[in-house]
Amino acid sequence: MATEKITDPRKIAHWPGHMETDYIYTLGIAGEKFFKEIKENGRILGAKCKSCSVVFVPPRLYCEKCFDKLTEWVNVGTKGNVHTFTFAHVDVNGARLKEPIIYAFIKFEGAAGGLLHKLGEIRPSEVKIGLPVEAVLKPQAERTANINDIKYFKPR
Amino acid sequence: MRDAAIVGVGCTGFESVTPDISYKEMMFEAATRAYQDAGNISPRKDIDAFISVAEDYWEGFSIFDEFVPDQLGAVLRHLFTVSGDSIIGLATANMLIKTGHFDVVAVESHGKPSDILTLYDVVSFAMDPILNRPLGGHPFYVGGMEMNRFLCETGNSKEQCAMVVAKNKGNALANPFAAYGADTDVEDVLRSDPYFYPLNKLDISQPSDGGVVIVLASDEVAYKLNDNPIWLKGVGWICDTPSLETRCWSEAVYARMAADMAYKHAGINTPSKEVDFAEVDDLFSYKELQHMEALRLCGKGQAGTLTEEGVTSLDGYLPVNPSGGMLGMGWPLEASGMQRLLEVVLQLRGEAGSRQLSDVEVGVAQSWRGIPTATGAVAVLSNC
Amino acid sequence: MSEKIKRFPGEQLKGADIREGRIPSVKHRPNVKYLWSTGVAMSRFLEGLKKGKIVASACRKCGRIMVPPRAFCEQCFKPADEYVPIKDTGTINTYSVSYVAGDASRIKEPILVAVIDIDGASEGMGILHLLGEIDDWKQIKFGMRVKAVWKRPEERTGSITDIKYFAPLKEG
Amino acid sequence: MEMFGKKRVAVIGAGMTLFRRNLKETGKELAWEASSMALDQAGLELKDIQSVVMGTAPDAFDGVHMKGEYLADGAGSWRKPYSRVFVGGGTGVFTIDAGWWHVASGQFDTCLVVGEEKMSSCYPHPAYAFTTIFDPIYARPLGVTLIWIFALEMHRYMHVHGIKKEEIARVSVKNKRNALDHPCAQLGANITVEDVLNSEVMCWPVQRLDISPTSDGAAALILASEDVAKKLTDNPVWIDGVGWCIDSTFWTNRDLYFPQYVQGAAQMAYKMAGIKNPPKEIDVAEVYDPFDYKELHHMEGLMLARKGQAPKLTAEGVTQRDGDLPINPSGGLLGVGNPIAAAGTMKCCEIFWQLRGEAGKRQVKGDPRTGLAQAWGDLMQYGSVVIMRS
Repeated sequence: MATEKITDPRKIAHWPGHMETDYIYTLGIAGEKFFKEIKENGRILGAKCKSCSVVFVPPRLYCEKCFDKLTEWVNVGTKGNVHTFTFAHVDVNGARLKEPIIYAFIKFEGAAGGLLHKLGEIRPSEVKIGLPVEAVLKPQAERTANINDIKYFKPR
Repeated sequence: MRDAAIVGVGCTGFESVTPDISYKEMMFEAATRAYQDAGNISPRKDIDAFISVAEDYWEGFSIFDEFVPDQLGAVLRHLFTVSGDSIIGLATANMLIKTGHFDVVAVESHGKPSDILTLYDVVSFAMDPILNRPLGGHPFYVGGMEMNRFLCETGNSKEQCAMVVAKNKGNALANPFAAYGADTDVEDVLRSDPYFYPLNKLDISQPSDGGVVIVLASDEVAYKLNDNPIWLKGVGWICDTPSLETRCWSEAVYARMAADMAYKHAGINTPSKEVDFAEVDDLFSYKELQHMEALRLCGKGQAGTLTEEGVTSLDGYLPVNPSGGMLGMGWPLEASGMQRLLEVVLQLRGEAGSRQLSDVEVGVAQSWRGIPTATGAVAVLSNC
Repeated sequence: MSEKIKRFPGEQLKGADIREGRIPSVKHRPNVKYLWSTGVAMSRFLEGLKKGKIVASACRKCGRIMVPPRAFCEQCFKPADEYVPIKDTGTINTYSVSYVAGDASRIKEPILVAVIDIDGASEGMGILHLLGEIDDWKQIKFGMRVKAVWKRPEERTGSITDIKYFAPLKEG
Repeated sequence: MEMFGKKRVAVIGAGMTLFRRNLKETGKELAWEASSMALDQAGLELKDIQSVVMGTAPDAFDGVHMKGEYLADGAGSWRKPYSRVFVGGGTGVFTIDAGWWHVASGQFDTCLVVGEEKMSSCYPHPAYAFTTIFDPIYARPLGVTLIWIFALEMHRYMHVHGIKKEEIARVSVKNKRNALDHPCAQLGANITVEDVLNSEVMCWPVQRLDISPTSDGAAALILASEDVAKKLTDNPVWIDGVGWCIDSTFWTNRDLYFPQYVQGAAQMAYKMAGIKNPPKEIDVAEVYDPFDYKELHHMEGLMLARKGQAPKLTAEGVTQRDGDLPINPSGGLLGVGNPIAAAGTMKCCEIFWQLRGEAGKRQVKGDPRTGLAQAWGDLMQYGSVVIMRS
């Protein structure tokens, strides 16, 4: 241990800094196909691993379980069910939100996995695990091949 | 080769802020204490390898490894960084010793979250940049979602989670290293502000600054350095999928598999009977229950009931987080696992002061790397 | 094996296509800000700079005078608690001439950079700083004597930049 | 023999992606491509892999905090013991050292070792990530960037030994030419010493053609215990020595002309491998060369050349592929490219291929039996070394 310590609180000092710069992430081989399909055709795709008999949503280039390359793409539709959800009452700085954001994990029938997203057109008291929902997409002209091309999921 | 043993521990204690010392001075303090504890060894000649566990964005550096060697006494010696949880650092030290080329290895871990102005932005920077991060928000919403599904599938209750908070903050009152000891009850927790349903404000650990260094030694030298070595009987670490989209939202698969790995090495078949006490990750209150079940300290859906019955209290037959856990000691980032391990060592040595458990021989320490990971580690320790 | 591999994966894109949005991507600028505690040793250093002094720390065991100062001696692994002002003159240990900024963009007037062994510190104890008042960088020499050029006292904030740069020492 | 701990460790497979600027694949996908290629080469499936080690350098390149976690599934770590080691630029070679202890400890029979970097995510230039490798209080306010400190080191090295720039430029010429034979290379080229000397001055004495490029890419290796390796292959390559060493954070407090930390790492590895006379016993080496002078500097640190003598060996052609001590037959970072951690792992792949006699047009003469790969990192303070034998 240091033998000298600061004992005068006025001598305590700090130094500011940051690690901020811009990032541009390419969507990758599988991601680009997935998001282009949402953007252009409003379809949510999964990718099937033949060895594991699993359809991954979102689709991926490879099966994380067996490492096979995934080449078979399937349309899983835009309808799913709420697997779990939360109401976020605070923002990233801890400030309280006027209205909670409802985050949910949406599972699609016949697929492993699903999408993390928000719920809309619903009151918090109506949200339940198992609730049937469907994706609400932005108008095609506003889509940019981004997860936010889906505005939210709403009850169906 | 027989088991390696922990022959030295050093800790600075944990505080909500540490404005008077730099991270280097914090590390120097923990290291000095640990080397002293390990028979006053000199890092300049007696330690064969050094491991630091750290992540760049927790520190505000690219390549934090650069800033580690001097204050550990590791200049021109064999040091490296594991970007992982501190129990993974311990597992790494154990492997080094088992190669037969290293007798004494030091593992350093610290957290100084008070140096970070935007802690939760840093956490959200760990989320998948394409699939998750564009959704924005406070990243701990993921914990709320997991808690919701966990309670739904296991039948554990929000009240039982609140009991964990009351127990751990109470235990922390007896722990001089703890930053967040408090006399709280279940009602306080349930009435605290809702954050990420079903998580309330008091269900969530707050960050804390502090460092822990341990010294691990081979069986050949352990007794030379410490009369009371604490044996590392088994250690396991597992990464489940990093993808929020394909992981299990109810069970802590990483903890179950890491525990199975550690128990196998330790020869433990029935952990609920053979483990005397456990220190588990409780970044969120429900995590203690979820991790107890994953560690097979009880059956699925039973952790809440055991908590309610007082089984996991200091005077119960299976105390969990006698230190106060992270809810009581605070969340020191990658040092969280070592914070757990430290308590297990102190308890097994009989040095836990007024919170000392009686007749303990086998303790388990478990860690989780936090949101958004599904990575965790488990260590089984024994004093005989 | 290498010779047996027929195809090596990897699909190259054009940088301009990414930057200009012709290829879909996600853009993000993280909000990651820090306020590091300067601690015992660095607080002493910064306090000294504000007063126009370079402060070193000394190890009682090996006797080294260390700059930048630290609260411990990394060689002896002992606390170093003696803080001593050293000189603001020194010798160029090595130098370079940079036409490149941090973001890899090019600059016209080169930045002159050096490691300067500071007088009064133990041998070879240098600090990184800039050189100034040099018309042609070809005049810089290894072993050249230099002296700190300080900001005016009222401009100093307790920062390494309280020294504007080191300039050739006019002996005598 | 008790030489190698509990278990002797073999390399039985290797794979890598192209090294390029702006690859479309995500970091995960790059890791998967290299890993699955290495598995194929070893004749294994993912289920045969018991442990995984990831090597990847600053999170600030890929732009993901805790990127070891983010990349995990691409490296085949699903529900496996997985960890990330990180020692700056030294990471790529250190990762195989980490793989070694996973197997040598007897804890695992197999280990997948992966190096990955996707530098091109970082804008306006990957070099930004290097501006935060410095101390925020006494260095960053000066505007310091990576190239400054290498120029300072290069200059000191030149000054102490009286080395001329043209002697150093020969390294760049050799490595970029070697890279013409590497199928993954980003910057293979036939250039001359004059081209290097006439290239843009970036930070004197560093010129444009003294430097390796920024790149994206991944490389992977499969390690196995002796019993497993012998079942799978007739010609395993053994890891007989590993070494690593770190010097002080305070790089301005030491004489930069000699990399003592590389020497420390080499001594550890040589001792483990029983090597007494490195220049005689090492048949081929992949020496870390992000800048041309570093190849020379590191040859001296590795004791493959006496202090100040590496330029002479280079001038005499000793380090060419057909020389007595071929250095960087792959083309090195100067020629193949420099996706930081992946570049170090690429060097390990190259030694593996050379020792198996499978390096094709890059194969060095004779029948190399002992090879070395080395990387260097942090604030000019880290050395990592591996020694392999066929």
